[in-house]
Amino acid sequence: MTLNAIPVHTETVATGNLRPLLHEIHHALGELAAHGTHGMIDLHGLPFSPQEFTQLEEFLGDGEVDITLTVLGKTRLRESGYAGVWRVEHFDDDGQRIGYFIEVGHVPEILRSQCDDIQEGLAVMTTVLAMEEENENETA
Amino acid sequence: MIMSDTDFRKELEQLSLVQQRRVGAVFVRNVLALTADPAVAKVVDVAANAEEAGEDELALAFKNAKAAALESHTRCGADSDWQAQAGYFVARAASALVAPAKQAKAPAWEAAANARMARTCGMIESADATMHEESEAQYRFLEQFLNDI
Amino acid sequence: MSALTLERGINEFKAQLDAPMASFFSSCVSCGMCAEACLFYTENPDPRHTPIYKLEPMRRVWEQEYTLVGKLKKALGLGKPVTDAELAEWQELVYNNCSLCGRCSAVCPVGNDITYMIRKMREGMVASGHAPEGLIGASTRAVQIGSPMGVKLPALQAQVKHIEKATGMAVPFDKEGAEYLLMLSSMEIMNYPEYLEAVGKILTNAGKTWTLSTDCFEATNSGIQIGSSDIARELVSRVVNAAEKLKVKTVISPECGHAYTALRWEGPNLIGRPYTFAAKHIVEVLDELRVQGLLQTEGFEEAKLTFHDPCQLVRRGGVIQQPRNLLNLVAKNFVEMSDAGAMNWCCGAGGGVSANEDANEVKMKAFQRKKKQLDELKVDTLVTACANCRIQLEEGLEENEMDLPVVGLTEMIAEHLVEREDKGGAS
Amino acid sequence: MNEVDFLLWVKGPAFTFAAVVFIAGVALRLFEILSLGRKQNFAVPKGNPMQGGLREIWRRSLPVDKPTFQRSLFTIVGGYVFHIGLFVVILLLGAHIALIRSVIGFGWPNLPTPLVDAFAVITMLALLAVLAHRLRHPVKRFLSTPTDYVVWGATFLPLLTGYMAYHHLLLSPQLMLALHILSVEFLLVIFPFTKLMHTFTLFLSRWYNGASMGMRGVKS
Amino acid sequence: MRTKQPDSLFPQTVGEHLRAQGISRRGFLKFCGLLASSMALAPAMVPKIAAALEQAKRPSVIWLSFQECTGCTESLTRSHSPSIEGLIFDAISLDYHHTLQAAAGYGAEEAREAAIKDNYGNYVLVVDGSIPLDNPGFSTIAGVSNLDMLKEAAAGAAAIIAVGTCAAFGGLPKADPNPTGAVSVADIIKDKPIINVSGCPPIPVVITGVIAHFLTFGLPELDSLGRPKAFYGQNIHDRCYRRPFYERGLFAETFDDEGAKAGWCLYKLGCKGPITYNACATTKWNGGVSFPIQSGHGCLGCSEPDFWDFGGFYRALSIPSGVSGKTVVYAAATGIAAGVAVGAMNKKGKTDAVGLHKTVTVEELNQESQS
Repeated sequence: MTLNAIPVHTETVATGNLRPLLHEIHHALGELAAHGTHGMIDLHGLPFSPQEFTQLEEFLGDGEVDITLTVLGKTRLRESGYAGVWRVEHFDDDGQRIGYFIEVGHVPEILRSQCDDIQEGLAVMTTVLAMEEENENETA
Repeated sequence: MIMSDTDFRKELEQLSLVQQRRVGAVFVRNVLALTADPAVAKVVDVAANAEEAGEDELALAFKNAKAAALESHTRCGADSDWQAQAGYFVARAASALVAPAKQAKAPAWEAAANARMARTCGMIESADATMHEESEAQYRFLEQFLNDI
Repeated sequence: MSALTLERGINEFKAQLDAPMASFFSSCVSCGMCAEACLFYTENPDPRHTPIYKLEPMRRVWEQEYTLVGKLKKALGLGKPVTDAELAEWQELVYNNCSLCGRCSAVCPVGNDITYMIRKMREGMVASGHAPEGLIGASTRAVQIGSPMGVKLPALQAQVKHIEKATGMAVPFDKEGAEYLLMLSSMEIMNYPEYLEAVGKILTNAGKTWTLSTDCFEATNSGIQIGSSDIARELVSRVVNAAEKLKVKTVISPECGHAYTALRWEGPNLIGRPYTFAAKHIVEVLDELRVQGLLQTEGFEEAKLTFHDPCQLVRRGGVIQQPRNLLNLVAKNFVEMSDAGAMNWCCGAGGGVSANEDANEVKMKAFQRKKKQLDELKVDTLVTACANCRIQLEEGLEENEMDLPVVGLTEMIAEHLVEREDKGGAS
Repeated sequence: MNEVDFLLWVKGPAFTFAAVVFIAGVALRLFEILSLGRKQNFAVPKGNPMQGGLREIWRRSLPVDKPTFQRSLFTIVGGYVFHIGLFVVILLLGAHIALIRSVIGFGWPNLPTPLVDAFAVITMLALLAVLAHRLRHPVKRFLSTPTDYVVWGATFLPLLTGYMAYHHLLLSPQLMLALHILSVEFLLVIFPFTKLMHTFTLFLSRWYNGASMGMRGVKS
Repeated sequence: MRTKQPDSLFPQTVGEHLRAQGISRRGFLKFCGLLASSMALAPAMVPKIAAALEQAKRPSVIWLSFQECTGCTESLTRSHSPSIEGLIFDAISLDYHHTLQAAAGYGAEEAREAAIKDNYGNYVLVVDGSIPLDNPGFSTIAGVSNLDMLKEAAAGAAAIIAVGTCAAFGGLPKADPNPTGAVSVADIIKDKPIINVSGCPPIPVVITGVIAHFLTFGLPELDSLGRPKAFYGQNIHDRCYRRPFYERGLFAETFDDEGAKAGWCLYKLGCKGPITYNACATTKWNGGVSFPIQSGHGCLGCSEPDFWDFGGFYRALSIPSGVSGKTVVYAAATGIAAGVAVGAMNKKGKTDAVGLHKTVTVEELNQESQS
């Protein structure tokens, strides 16, 4: 049973943290447009009332991209209604959200293929090809 | 022949203000000896020849008379000195004579009454018949005065 | 003969202190508003003239004798005992600089009746031998001669003869069963004989039976002013005896402020029982006659005039509306002073100040307050209903060269009196 | 003794002590006063003393006499502001009501905390103003005893510490809260034996004075 | 937790170790991001953390449990790996933890001694539970008193992490009347850096966050109570999402009234948030799902010293612990009694004075005035 299964009708309250956050996002987006600076905001530490979270969702809206990665549990990347503004949600194995970030950039960092992985991949591929060719030679 | 205050006052009311002042002066002169304050005598003189006296002269006299009265009256709780008190009534009598027209109701009568008070003070400790001599005297003065005019 | 000592004074303080005083002392927050209400401060701004400060020695006695903390302090030798020198120093504050006018008691935000306390403090001042000469003299004459001014019966009789001669009206002495017993103040006998004439005319004309008493004609009470209940009791019981001997219905207190307080409020408590008669101020009586239609007047004073409320009548006596009703009978152009009525400013000479030569100077300073009030108005006649106020006002006006006649209310009414035909049982 | 121990001591034994001294003290003082009694009055009353007493109890809280008001404007206005302020801060703050309920068993609605907070600030300013006035006004300065200033401080400190505790200023909340309660305890302890007692006795005083006015038929 | 393997087989740095766990660099990145978040560090720090972790040597960790309830360990191990906490926990070499290790008896104790010897001066000592001083017999492990074991283990530790309020401040065992004479680690060990990770229990990510911080940046900045500011710098009340209700003076009076249902402030129900420093309001529990206040119960102040003795979990902070209606009545009674006594004295004093009064005569007046 999740928390949402329990009917808690809390009154609408404002911690007052929403508006500053929205401006922070706006500023980060400005930086991206101007200098291509990559920005990231951790929503985890902010005291938000449930309402403010929904308000944030409504403000950001939904964009075209919605990707789910499988790394240490799921990670969901959604572009918001504003291009360049991404929601990055990390989940653990049992689908519990354990991290929530707003990332501002062309692509969320985690989506890029990591250089070292590419290197290792290249090495592996090379070996594989070499082995196959060796086998063909033998059968020939 | 004036026998009572009733006639006395009737006669006085007949008189004009100036006349009242003049006859009043006579009344006061008769008890003037009872005051030590020379200022009072001057006031009476002003009243005596009221017809010549100018407004400001009267005003000044009135002021002095009142001052003299205040000088001599006994304050609440102070020991009574009837000699001084006699002076007070003389002064009051005098001031009645020179009071401004709008205040002066019956200057001569007031002067007469106060003059009698003054006389009484002398023998106040022993109230005897002699205290009426003053009014008798005043009747005679008035008759005299009425004859002269 | 025992002497008046500090011990007797302190003991008197202890005897006088009561629940109200304890409450008052506990309540004071030193806000200083009583100073602003006291003309002895406003016209002579020395902080020592602050009403509540005048009680400091008595406050200390209260603290040391009647509070736990004070007792502890005293036991530990921390309490500063009240000294004779101190009381001597305070005499000037308690007598010269207080007319018991009661304005402080009227404004105190915590509700302290400071005047009530000063009255009680004077008891201790007397017992410790710190009463001023003037009041001692007056009290002595009052007790020994029967009048604070030493006026003897013959003097009154002499005045009465004048009046009878001048008016043809009989002025009765010792008339048993009369409705009113008329009391006088020596002031009126000596300085304002017209008062007696006026009252006599009005009462006779109203068809009331009235009388004077040969046993006691003096209504004023130096005991109240000096603050000695013993003397006050002696004096007031003379009035009571006279009144009860003649079986009168009502005793009329003259145009005098403290005489009314003495007779109306303190008297019964001094003799420790209610009166068998009523005690009223002449102004109250006149207003009653007016209501009963027994007091008709004709003509009006043309002069623009105002009324000076005697403190003991308004603030300490509740006689506020009556004088105004009477004035309106005879005055077309009657204007009120600022603060008129219950909050009116004292003339500056009440509560024994006038009888106290030491106070001559401060008394005139205090008059400045009244001067300011009058300057605002520019009237040509000043009416009042207290012979003591009247003298102070006349002196003050004279000293400040203000040409303004001061008239007694009763005389003014008498001058407009209309002769009535049916004078009932007139004498 | 760490901050929490201190807080616990202040909230526990110290507060109990202060409360007992306060309540017992006030009762004692009232007896002290009333025990002196007053003479029976034989004068025939002109008005109703009862009415007069009640009337003055109420009326003396109002600036009814204009001239008097103008003459002591600062004293009166300043007095009003800090008394009303104290009333609001002491009796309408949620935390305080919780305390009162825990002691007397019932409570009442509270005001929004920031509002009470604002009142606290105004009250402190008013207190500072009246202190300055006291130091400069000839009569007040002359009348004031050292205890008067102690009393002023005892009234001011709880406001200051309370304000700082609420805003987490200067010291840790625990310590500030402890100091706040401690300052209140000081106030409670000296209350019955200083002029603070006027809080209760002024009703007596107004009653006595008013009764005598009523008896004499004086309606000022 | 995995069973103990010989160190030689282990990769030496955390990075390598994680990779060996089959975690991709994406995973590592996610991990670092979450780690930064859990350490309340700006996302900008992520690359630094990644670099640091790559290099960080896997530290040997010795975990001693004294007078405790194992709640802290439960809190830590509750979450399913590979949760962020689990991963950090795996990143260290936990050489001794008598609740979790497979080994038992002598083997276990030998492992501890070995770890101490092998890594003398470098290992991290984690302690949960308080130490009884009244009588060493109150709590022993393998016949060794907690005190001795702590001193021995502390001697060679690079740093000590006191996990849980018991280890940090004495906790429940120290609660009034403290029957065992329990004290905190810091009360005994004075010569080593001690990080207090208080809470009953502490938030798991806070435990691991501290460890991670230690791995990456060394000793974190501590507050006056020896707690890492990163997690204990925030006042619960200040960061509470119900604070607006407090501001508006809207309080739940009972746990089932309208206010409670509407989620109003729990101050009057005894919430200790205003005097409590912890990350609950922000980091929250159960992987950020909720925290006590959000689920309708006031904060107990469990991360503060002596929170058990705060004077009742359900009494508002402002409520004095001692005074009750009874106290009032007794006090009033006393006052009245005293009042009656003093009153009697006053009455007597006054009656005497009245009795002593001698009538004042005018003769006396004058005699006096002459003198």
